[in-house]
Amino acid sequence: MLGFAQLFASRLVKAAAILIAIVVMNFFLVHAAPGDPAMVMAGEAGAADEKFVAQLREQFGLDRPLYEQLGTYVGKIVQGDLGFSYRQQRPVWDILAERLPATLVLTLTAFLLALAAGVALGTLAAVAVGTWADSAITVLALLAYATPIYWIGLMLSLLFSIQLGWLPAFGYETIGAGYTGLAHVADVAVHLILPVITLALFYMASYARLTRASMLEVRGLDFVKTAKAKGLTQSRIVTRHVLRNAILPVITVAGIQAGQLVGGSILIETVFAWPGIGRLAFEAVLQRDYQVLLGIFLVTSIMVILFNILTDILYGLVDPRIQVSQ
Amino acid sequence: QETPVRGGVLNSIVQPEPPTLMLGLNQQGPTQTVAGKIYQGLLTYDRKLTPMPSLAESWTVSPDGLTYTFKLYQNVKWHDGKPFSAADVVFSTSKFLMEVHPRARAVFSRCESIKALDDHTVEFKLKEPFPAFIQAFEVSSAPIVPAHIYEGSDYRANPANTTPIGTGPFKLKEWVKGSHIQLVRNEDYYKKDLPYLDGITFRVIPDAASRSLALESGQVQQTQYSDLEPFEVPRMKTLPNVTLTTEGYEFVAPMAWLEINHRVKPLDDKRFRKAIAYAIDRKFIRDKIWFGLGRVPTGPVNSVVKFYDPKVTTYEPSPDKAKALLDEMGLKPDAKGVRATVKLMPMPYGETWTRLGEYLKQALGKVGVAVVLESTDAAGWAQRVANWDYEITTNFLYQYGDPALGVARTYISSNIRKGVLFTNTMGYSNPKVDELFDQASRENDPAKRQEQYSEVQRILSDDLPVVWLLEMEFPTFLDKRVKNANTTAIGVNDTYESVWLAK
Amino acid sequence: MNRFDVMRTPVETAAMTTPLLDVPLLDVRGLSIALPPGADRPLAVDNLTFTLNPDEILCVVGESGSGKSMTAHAMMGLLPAPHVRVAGGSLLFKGKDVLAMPEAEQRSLRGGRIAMVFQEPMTALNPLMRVGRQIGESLREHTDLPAPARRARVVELLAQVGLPNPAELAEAYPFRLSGGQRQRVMIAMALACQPDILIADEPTTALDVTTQKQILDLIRSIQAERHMGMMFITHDFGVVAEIAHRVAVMRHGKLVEYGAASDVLNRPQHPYTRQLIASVPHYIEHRDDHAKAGAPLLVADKVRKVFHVGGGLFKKSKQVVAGDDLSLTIHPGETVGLVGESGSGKSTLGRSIVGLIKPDSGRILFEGTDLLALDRKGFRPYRRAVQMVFQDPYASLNPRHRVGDIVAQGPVAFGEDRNRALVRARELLAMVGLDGSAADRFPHEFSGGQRQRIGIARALAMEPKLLVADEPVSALDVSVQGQVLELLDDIRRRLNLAMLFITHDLRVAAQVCDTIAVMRRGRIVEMGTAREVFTHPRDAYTRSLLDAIPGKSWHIPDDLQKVPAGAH
Amino acid sequence: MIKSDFWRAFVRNKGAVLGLVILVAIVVLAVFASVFFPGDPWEMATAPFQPPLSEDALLGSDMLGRDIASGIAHGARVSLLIGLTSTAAALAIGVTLGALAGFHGGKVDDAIMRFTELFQTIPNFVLAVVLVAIFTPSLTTIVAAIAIVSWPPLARLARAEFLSLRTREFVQAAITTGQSNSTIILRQILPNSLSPIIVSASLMVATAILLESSLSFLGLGDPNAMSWGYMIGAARTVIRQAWWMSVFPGLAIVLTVLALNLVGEGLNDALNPKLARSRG
Ligand SMILES: Nc1ncnc2c1ncn2[C@@H]1O[C@H](COP(=O)(O)OP(=O)(O)OP(=O)(O)O)[C@@H](O)[C@H]1O
Ligand SMILES: Nc1ncnc2c1ncn2[C@@H]1O[C@H](COP(=O)(O)OP(=O)(O)OP(=O)(O)O)[C@@H](O)[C@H]1O
Ligand SMILES: [Mg+2]
Ligand SMILES: [Mg+2]
Repeated sequence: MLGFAQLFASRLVKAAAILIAIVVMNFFLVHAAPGDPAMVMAGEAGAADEKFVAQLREQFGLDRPLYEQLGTYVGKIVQGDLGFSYRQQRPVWDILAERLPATLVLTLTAFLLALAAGVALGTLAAVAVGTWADSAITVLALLAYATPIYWIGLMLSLLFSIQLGWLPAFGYETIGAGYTGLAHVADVAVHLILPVITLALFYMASYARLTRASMLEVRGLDFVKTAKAKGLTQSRIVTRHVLRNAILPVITVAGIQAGQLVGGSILIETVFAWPGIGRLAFEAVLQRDYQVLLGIFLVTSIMVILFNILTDILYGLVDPRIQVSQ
Repeated sequence: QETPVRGGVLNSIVQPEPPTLMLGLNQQGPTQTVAGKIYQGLLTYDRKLTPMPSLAESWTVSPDGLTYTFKLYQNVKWHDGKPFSAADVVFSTSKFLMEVHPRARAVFSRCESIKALDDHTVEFKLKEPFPAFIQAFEVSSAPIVPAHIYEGSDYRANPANTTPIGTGPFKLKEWVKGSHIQLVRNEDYYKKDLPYLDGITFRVIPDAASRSLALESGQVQQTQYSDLEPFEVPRMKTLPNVTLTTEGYEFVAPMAWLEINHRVKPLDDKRFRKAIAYAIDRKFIRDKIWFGLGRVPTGPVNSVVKFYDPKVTTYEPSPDKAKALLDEMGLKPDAKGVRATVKLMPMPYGETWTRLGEYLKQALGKVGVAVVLESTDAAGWAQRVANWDYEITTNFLYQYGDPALGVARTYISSNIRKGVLFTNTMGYSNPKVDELFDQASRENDPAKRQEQYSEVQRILSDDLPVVWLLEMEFPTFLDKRVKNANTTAIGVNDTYESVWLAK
Repeated sequence: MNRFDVMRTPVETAAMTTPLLDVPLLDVRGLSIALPPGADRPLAVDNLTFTLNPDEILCVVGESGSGKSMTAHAMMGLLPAPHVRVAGGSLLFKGKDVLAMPEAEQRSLRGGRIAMVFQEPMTALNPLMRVGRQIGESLREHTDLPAPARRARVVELLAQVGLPNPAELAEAYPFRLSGGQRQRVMIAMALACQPDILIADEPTTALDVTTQKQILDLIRSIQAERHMGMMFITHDFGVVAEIAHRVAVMRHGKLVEYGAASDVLNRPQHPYTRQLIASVPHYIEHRDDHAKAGAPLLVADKVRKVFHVGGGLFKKSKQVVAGDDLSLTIHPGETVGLVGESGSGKSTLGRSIVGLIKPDSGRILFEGTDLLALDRKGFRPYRRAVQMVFQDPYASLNPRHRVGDIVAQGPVAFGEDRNRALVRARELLAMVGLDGSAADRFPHEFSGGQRQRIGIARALAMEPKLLVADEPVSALDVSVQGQVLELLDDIRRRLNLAMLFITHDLRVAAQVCDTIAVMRRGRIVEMGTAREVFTHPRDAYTRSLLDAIPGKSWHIPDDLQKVPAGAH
Repeated sequence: MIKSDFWRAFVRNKGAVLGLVILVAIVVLAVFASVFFPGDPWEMATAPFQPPLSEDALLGSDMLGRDIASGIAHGARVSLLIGLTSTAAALAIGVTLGALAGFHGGKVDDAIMRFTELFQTIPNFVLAVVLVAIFTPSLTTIVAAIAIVSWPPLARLARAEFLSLRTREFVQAAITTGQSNSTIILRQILPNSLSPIIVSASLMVATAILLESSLSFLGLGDPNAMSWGYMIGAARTVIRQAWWMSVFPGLAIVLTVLALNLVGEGLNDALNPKLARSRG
């Protein structure tokens, strides 16, 4: 297990290095952004004069030299302070923290659904290769893969909410309904259905394709021949030998995508008015609230890193070779 | 008239969520709507912009127009129980607002002195006549803040900013960030039996579609300003449970226009600007882009603002006239039919403005003026406009009821100030216009003022420093059970002291 | 005297003494296996008929692609469905047609009554499953043993195949085991249910000679102990000679010769069998001593190379000593053989000489100049003089270039005019026995042997003085192997080339080398003339290598023996 | 020979042929957009909110009366243009870095791979959004942003190919015959690593088109370029009243991306026969 701890430690060091790089990149992106937040606020107050703008600049520290600002920025990030949204007049972290749970609920549900359904469908297709079931799954996966996810979302809500009226078209819960306890959970769950399906479809498609291809490849490997030569039943060969090996590349890709899922959720949350950080990102884009945008950028990067570490651990658990060869 | 009943909570929307409710420090639209129930100004205004009592019970103006004396209501208490007095008014207008409120600073800096004659009388002495002065006491223009809390402190950092203390009919009970702001009745309100409502709750609903749904389902009884997107309006106004009004925005009187940088050729040529005006169909903009919200403007002054005069040069859509003017300027179409190329930077304030940009590109393209659209964000836009780094942009300004407060600032050459937004950023300069605005602002005789403003409107409509596009209207939807709401020129931003809910 | 002349094959004994066994264990009748359209031929196996009796080892021999594996796979129901299928004939196991059985019954035969061991021990085990479990799976499928009993049986089986620490080993993952250990695990797995028939598809090809010998011994003793019928697939006649009772020779899917081992080995009838046997490198028929003339062409002096594998931020890298204190001389016209087991560092030395690897220390003197002291630019002139022929004829030619270009590229890189180089390339191709049109074709249009000729032509185009040949024939079939070796020998003699010949096959080394250096774990343990090394090996390791050569006691029939190259 | 083999393998895959047919149709539509739909796609051709099959607009008109069909045709140009140029840019960055890393190995490889990892850690779409938002949307910034977020997989692929090909014997042979590094990289290794790179590139065009459409959908498109994502994004708010405004451009994206994926798979089958066989 020493190897494991070392692996973990080295991953953390690497993650920290990447994070620092991202933070510095963030800073320069903020400064590459045109315009002056103080000016915007002045504009929003309905009138502006020099004095007002100067006061705001001083308040935000925008009148300091660049290196000093970088120092302050990095120092603050280290303390968990992601900066201040001039537009919302609130610390970025407060804004993000408010939105994160909704996003996590959405993405994790979608991810688990996509993984379970994708692997199941891919396995089914690989086992029934060449049959109509295989073709149907392959075609569906290809379609889901090729369709913009925000468009699927729009079409699903057009069908299930606007035409059929079965499911809520947007939102996280029924506003003002004041549900508590189980009723609240059920309410959120109903609102979750469309966004989760939409977000899951694309990823499900890629896992299904990957699982199928990987299964077909593994199926041709020598040890599967060995298993057959032992007279094992088909189902045991598939589950114990083929699937277990075929799942390795799926884990790798899923690990990469789990982090990227948050990016995909920008679109879904926009379509379904889901009050998560994806939606926040959209609002921040519209208002060009760079502080918030970059905060999201940092937080999502951290999530990618966390998922990568998690994947590595999972991979290490599944594949005994990792601990040694690493 | 029905008899009002007491009780009930009005639900409304606040969007976006205001950063603070301390109205003196922040005057964004949502802050005004909520804090207008907590704080009060000395006056409010009816639909015709005639002053009406608020904290001031009565007032007099000296015949020379230099002295304004306000008599305040008795028995007014701050929400913390401390008595309100003339000293609060003096502190607010002569110190607090002068420090933090740019619009109030512009007005009160015209005062020679501001004095409390007694505990309930305040006297403002002006350096020179400024008849628009009486229009400047509405709650967002001059909110009265408690001196006992702010005097001598760093206003912006005062801890009391999170727990606003006003004199208004409602007090802040709870503010759950991201969810709602709950106001409750001020039991100590100085007007007997008022307010009628037990409270007002403002819900934070960031998503536009959810907001219309909330109104549709009766979860909220009022929406205002940009809560609903223009495209939702035609559908929503057919709902049985709500009424639509576009009144109540007379005080702000927004006017949208095509802002043109006169430092760039050929935009400096008024024939070119006229050609632009002829190329554009403003009715189309009103009907198809704003879905019928707003009025087609005639000239520089919004028709609800004082001294508005419709007898000016107007520009009916006529591509032929536009082409003729361009021909006259010697701008002949090239092989692709292009006479000139201009850059247009639509205001980055949402989809409607984007659509407007697309429309303008198309309409101008038809007469041979090729438009390159430039995409910016709010900060970039503000900076580029303020620093004159643009060719054409769309913009809108509030006119605040009086040309001296909200119109002149756009056209007078003394207000060409680089780096400051909402000034004469076009760089337009006409000595006659400067003179007329200056005279009118100091003229006590309303008839003479009207003459001067009429003349300046005629000159401007011919010089066409900007191309006016739309007298904007905001939709206010009210549930039919809500009575007595939105009755003044400041509409939903007013105190709502006499609003009541039918059972 | 050959032992096959005196020994009766067990099957003959059985047939005579036990008339009960008139039904053979396995009876293959007219078996045909169809390949999908577009394959190199319509039938992988064409009308194959043979029998296998209990307590008999049947060796199936034949070149690559002759259909040996297909036959075995058909018996195990392992044909790659659906595109490869049995097109006709029957496979009778104890009189019952396997092909006509329902799937469930076939499955109970598979692994239960008929078991199989595969060629590639590295890939034949599931990398994610402990080896004990993999063996246990077989028991679980075919017996009613409860789990603890299965576990005990697994350990017992592992002990039987000679693995140390069987209880511990059962808990190991395959990647921790060496190739030989894995092959033992495979055998244990095959034996788990005490099968009647064991099919072994080239089970030793991927192993080193010494390991090969151990595995062969193991298989033979287990077969004898349990009286199993065994079908042993191989292409190595040495192995056949070592273990076979009966031999079936296949070519292009057809059975060309079938009979008792003694007959086939000593009196081959079919021309193809005769050709195969004639190509077998003869053991010990080394050539005469080479007269070393003049100054040495190449001197390797105390060359050392250590590879650092893995390693990172927190990990020390592992060190692999691939070469240590390696010293060697090659005289003009001399062929030095470098032999040793896999991983002993043969290629590392070869590559160091041609400049593909930079050793850590030592000197490599070519005509007195230390090549290792030279920088990139300084080394360039010597590139022409030292050339290399690679092992894999498929990988050593750029598939996207025409053969003419491939041969001409070297000289062009040294400033030769392209057209002149192309003309010369054609001459060289003719010299290595390829016709004129070869230059305009792409490598994939040639067979393995032809490609190796192209590789030789490429090396010769540089007009080298020393040729390093790294296992130039080990990827080729025996018959082709012989031809390429002859070509090399011919060229060597005509151009008076010196050659460093790397091989793991002592029989090949014996045939072509004047001097032999034996390597083990990065060191040269013995170096001497071929005669000395083969007749009086000084090092114990050399002796064990020689000892491990399969089929030593078998002498190729005299009429098929060729005069060894270089022997006068 | 090699070519005809390629075609035979490609044509064997029915999906690939279908994809190619669709793709050709879309390319024709894009190239001749101004012939089929003369004039500007931004032009108000008819009354706003016309449903499909109305007189002046086969696929209906949008909220400003612009012809949806014309928008789709001209949008095809933008989509294909952005897809191709950003892929080309990503290829240039990715293959160069990957080739250098794979060929040189050691420290160079280490440095390049750390850099690549950084870009792989940042969520693609978020980075693209941030870049375009900050550097203001235009065709150039969009192409650059897409290229910046899409090169890492190409670099990894190229590196893997170069790493494995570098040790292949024909490359070693090229070294022993004294060929220069640049000759070896360009003449020996690159042509042999091209197949998987071409396959990836064809799929990347599809991804780039999706990415562009997503950016436009969020309002981060070039305001002067009519694109499919823009059309859907702009129509999103009126989807209750006018489904056709978002449905047709969406179908255009689906068809294009699907076609590219099918062609990509066909290429994969034809260029990497080993994988094709395992597909069964
Ligand atoms: N999966 C497959 N699909 C199609 N053809 C195949 C397949 N496997 C083998 N073949 C073909 O079947 C023929 C017989 O192959 P087989 O594997 O039985 O040869 P072999 O004698 O075992 O050769 P080797 O010594 O190389 O293992 C060859 O022509 C080969 O090309
Ligand atoms: N590039 C390399 N990096 C790390 N280790 C290497 C490298 N090349 C060879 N080795 C290691 O050096 C040792 C000697 O390898 P070498 O290839 O010289 O052996 P060989 O005798 O040629 O074996 P074979 O018969 O299998 O070709 C082996 O343990 C091998 O794993
Ligand atoms: Mg075989
Ligand atoms: Mg080697």
